[in-house]
Amino acid sequence: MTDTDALISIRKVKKAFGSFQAIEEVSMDIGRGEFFSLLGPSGCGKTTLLRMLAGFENTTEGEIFIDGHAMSDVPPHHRPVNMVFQSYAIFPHLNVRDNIAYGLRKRNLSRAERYEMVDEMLDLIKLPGYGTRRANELSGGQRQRIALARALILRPKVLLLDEPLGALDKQLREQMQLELRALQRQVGITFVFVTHDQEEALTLSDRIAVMSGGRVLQVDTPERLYERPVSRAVAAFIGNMNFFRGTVRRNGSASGLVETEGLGNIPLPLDRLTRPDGAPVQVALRPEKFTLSRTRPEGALAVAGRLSNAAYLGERSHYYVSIDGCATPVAVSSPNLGVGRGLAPPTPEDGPLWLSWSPDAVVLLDAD
Amino acid sequence: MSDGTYIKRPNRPLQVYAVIFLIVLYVPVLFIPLFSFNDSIYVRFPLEGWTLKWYGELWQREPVWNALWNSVRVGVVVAVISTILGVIAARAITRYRMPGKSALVTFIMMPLVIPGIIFGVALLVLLSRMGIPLTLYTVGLGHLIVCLPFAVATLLPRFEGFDPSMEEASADLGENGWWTFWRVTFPMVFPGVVASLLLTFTISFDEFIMAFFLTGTDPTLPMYIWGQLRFPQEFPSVLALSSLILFVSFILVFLAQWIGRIGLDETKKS
Amino acid sequence: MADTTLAGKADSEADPPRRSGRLAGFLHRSETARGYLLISPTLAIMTVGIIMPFLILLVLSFWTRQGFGFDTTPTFNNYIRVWTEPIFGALLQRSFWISGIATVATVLLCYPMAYFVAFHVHRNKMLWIILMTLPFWTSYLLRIFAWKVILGYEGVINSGFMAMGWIQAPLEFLLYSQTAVIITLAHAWAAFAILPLYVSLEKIDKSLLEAATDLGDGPVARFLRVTLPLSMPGVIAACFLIFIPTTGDYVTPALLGGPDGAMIGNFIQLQFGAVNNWPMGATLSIVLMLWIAAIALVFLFLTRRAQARIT
Amino acid sequence: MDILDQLGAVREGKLSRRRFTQGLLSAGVAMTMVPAGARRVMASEGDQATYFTWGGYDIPELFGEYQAKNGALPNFSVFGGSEEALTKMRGGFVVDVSHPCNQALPRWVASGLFQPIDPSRLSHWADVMPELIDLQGNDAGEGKVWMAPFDWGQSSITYRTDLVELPNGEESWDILWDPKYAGRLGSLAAGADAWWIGAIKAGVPFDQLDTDEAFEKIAAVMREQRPLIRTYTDDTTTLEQALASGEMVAALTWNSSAALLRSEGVPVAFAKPKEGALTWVCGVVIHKDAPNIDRAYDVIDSLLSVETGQFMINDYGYGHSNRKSFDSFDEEMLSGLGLSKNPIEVLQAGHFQIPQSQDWETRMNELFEQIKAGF
Repeated sequence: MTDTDALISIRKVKKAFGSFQAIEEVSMDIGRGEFFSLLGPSGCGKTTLLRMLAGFENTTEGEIFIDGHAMSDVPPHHRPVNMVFQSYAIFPHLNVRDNIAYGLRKRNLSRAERYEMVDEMLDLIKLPGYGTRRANELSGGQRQRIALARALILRPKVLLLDEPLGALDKQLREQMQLELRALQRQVGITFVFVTHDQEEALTLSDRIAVMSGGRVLQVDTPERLYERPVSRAVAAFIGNMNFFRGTVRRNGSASGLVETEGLGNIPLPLDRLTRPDGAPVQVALRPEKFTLSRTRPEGALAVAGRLSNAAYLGERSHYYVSIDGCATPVAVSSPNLGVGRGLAPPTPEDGPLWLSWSPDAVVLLDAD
Repeated sequence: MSDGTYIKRPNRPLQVYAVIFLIVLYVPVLFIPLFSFNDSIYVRFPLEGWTLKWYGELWQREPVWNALWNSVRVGVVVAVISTILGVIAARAITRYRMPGKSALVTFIMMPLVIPGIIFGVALLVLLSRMGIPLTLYTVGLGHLIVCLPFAVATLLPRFEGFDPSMEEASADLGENGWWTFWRVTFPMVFPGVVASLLLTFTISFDEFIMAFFLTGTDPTLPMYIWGQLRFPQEFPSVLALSSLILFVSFILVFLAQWIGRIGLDETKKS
Repeated sequence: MADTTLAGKADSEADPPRRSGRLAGFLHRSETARGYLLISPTLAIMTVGIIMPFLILLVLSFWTRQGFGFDTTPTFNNYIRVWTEPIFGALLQRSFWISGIATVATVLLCYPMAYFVAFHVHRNKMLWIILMTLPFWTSYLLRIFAWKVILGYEGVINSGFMAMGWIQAPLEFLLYSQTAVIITLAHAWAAFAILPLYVSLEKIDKSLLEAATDLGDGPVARFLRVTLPLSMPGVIAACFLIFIPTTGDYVTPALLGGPDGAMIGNFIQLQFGAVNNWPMGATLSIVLMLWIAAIALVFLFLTRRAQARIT
Repeated sequence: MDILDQLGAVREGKLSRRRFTQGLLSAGVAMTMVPAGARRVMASEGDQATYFTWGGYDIPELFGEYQAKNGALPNFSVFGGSEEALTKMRGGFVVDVSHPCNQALPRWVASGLFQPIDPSRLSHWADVMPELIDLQGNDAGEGKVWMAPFDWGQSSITYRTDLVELPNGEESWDILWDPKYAGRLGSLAAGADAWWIGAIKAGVPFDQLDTDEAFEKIAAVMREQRPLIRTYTDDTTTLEQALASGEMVAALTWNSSAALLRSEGVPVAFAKPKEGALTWVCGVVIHKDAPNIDRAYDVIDSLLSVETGQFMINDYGYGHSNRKSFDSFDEEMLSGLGLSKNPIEVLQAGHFQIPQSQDWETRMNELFEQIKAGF
């Protein structure tokens, strides 16, 4: 991404609350029109970072640029950003229309013009005719849409969303995710979205910043985050992952392999073995990258184990397979394609099972 | 300030205002202890000299102690009764469906918005028509009526914020109504009970207008002070007593804060 | 109903269920009855303390004083006197004027303080609240007295100003005047303003303020458009809690008001004391109450309207 | 309106139970330390007589004899004006002994609330000045009286000798009507004093007070005075302080104010107005339902004792009804207080209040209150 594309530039930003370091040192760029998510467990600093973008928290060090302007001295009400609050912060003393029109005060619009804009927004968020409802007559999903409309009506350069779907039930949340994504495409505004729900982040985002303990661990597209995490923390946070200890063995410049505890030797091309000979590494493999079979598969990397536990989840099943040299059983996720059509799922009584995988699926991470 | 958020960032003029406000609030009150050390029976500037004799004299002024004791007795009894009635009423209001509930609440709250003098004279007329002599009990009755709305108002939010399923859980675990109240309900509303006791005691202790009409032989402390305002010889002793009361309440409040702080630290450590 | 199942459970374990009396059974079944039973002691006291005295007061207001007793022939004479003699109207007006000014002053002065504690004090909020209410633990009479010392002829203000050369002779309007009554009332009732104001401000969700800022409001606009409207319940409560009781006050005006500071409360008290005309005193009390009710209703109506206008 | 909610502020009293118990503990310690005196009071409460009197008379110095005999002080109840007291007793308030003054005596007696006093039960009765016993309406027949006279004195002007220039070098009621001192004059608030002074000033003889003309004349005088008055008050401390600070230069007071101010070194004099001062006698009466009749007589006897009398003269500057009380004082000192060993001199030099009817009292008070309020 080039600098000209960046709408938001966060440069070496640090934030301390007293002696507590909430943000260690963060630098990143967020592009125009991007749906960007900040993902991490609670307390990781994602909300603090969002609030710094909005101006509710100042930076202890570093600078935030929005559209090329330094934001340090710009108070929240002068920033070209608007926010959808976690609690939605719908003004209880105003009706829906006045809530949505709240920010239009300074725009010197006639009442008719304002109401027209509000009605357009109400159409956009699919709540036409709700203008005169009072705030306390609204459901959670409706409040969320109003909060969205209230921010979007001001056409901000950036819309900040602080876990806006957290308070909704699962079905509504999924529906709102789709609508949110569609809405973002429709209005073309940069969205910065805070969530602790990895699935939500993967579903919605163009790019995701994974945060933990006040640091940004990785900024990448959902696919790359999943397939090529750069650290164990990222790998563990997004989806499930099996980890194996290993050591890099390079054979001159020709080929190389990783010696692992449990999976044996895994040959890898040198461009993926970026570490020196003898370096300790971690080998990470997603559960669905394993294939489970009762006999040793031909021509594939494979290891034998015993089934210790199984869970049937409908579309797929989870199996936990104990293998030698590995303390924890390996998690395997397998689609139930054949089950029910005469093929019996494996049981612990079946005797040894074979796990096989492709070297392409292997992720190499630094040892911890 | 690094840890100030935008909304909460310090506001210098407001801080200055707060300090001035507190000074204005306290200065008149602090004159009371100041003049209790003044070596003159007249309260005026400049002070004549420092003395502790009023405190010594206070020790021999039985009527002062008598009045204080009366006020304490009335205050304690009124605080306890109004809080008990408040607990019962608040529980009834929050727990049961009753037709006309809001009218009831309005009725109970009425003394809050009726001048005390009207209650005073109304009760005086009633008592005199019924031939009931004026005693500390009549003062207590008057104070009870003034204090009840405060007790209910203090306790209602406690009971409102109280999840009835807690009581159901206790019943489910085999406790009867009485023990459920003592083991579940009471501890949950306890802070409200404490607040109510403190508030009602304070109100009764300083109530003058009703007491003025309803006092018999035993003056409460405010009635006694009222009497002494006209007689300067006794007045410095009253100042001394009030300074002591002020001092003791300061100490108690700060002690409570301090103990609370220690308790907080302990819980933090563990 | 939950109760029956619970009762059944307890019974099945221990002795066979005791038959309860018909009354107990009724109470068990009817929530309303239980509720009223619980609240009845409170109601009884309030009835004895409010309704009965008021009825008597009302009856008395239609009687006439006669020597040591009363002429019990009902008559409107007292009310006619209150209506026709200018002194009563003037005293009522003065009482509402003094109380009104004192109320407005108290609420205006306390609002920033409550705001400060609600939004700018982050640790030890409780300590601040206690600090602000502690002065009210001293006797009200002595606080009035202290104001006398401050406002007096050789008082703190006068001697201070004279020492600084700002004034040549003591300011006499400070004491024994309506000013003195207003200042003292404002000081004495500050706690009754601060607490409701603080609670209503503290209850405001901070994210609403952030939302207002985020939507483009500066501090002033945010205060006017969000904070103030949302704290209106507290403002109204504070106004009522101060205005109504102070209109009937007679201690402060008696001690500090001087000849021009007398309020209706003083006159009511005199009717029951020196003037010894209880029926007249009862009439004045009833009239005062009716006026207060009327003013309160108008005030409520106006604030509702104002609030509707803002929104 | 959610007052309920508002007052929930207090619920924020985030006291934990433990903290509260600890608080109670310390409060308990404080409580046990403080009321050593209070407990004595409790012990004394028992069957002692109840004395319903003016504030300031509820002090141990007046009850040496009583205390010696009964081991404790009587119970006290205090009023600020005799009308207030009578109202309260008519409302059903029962006491043993109360304390009216001569001009109210017939009305008190007429209320039927009091019983005659049998002088033979009073050991000091023989020393009581007969002139003070022989008041209008005091004869209860059979040698009994309604009221045992106790204290007497004058209502006159206490003025700052350094700030007031006497008109023609004479002490006169004109001082309280002198526009020169506008805003620096004070007055007792009770019509029982002030109205009578108005009568003296207006030149209305006391035996003609009950006429409409008298009312008009006195009202005119009082209205003339009102704008000059800084404050009307029944609270003598206020007048004394104002005189001491120079806020007021002269005020209508009783003897005690002048006595006290002088003992504090304030240059004041208690005037002997050329028009004559207002003279009064107060005494004690026994309630008809007095529950402790014997102790009631003890109260009266104690009040009539010489020790009490000396205290009254020396500390309060009032006259006492026991002529022996005056023995230890010289004439010059008494004269400074507006007193004399021969009270009849003083009583005759001044204007002695004449009892009026209840209707007159009400009419006078109502009118005077209106005048004070500016109407």
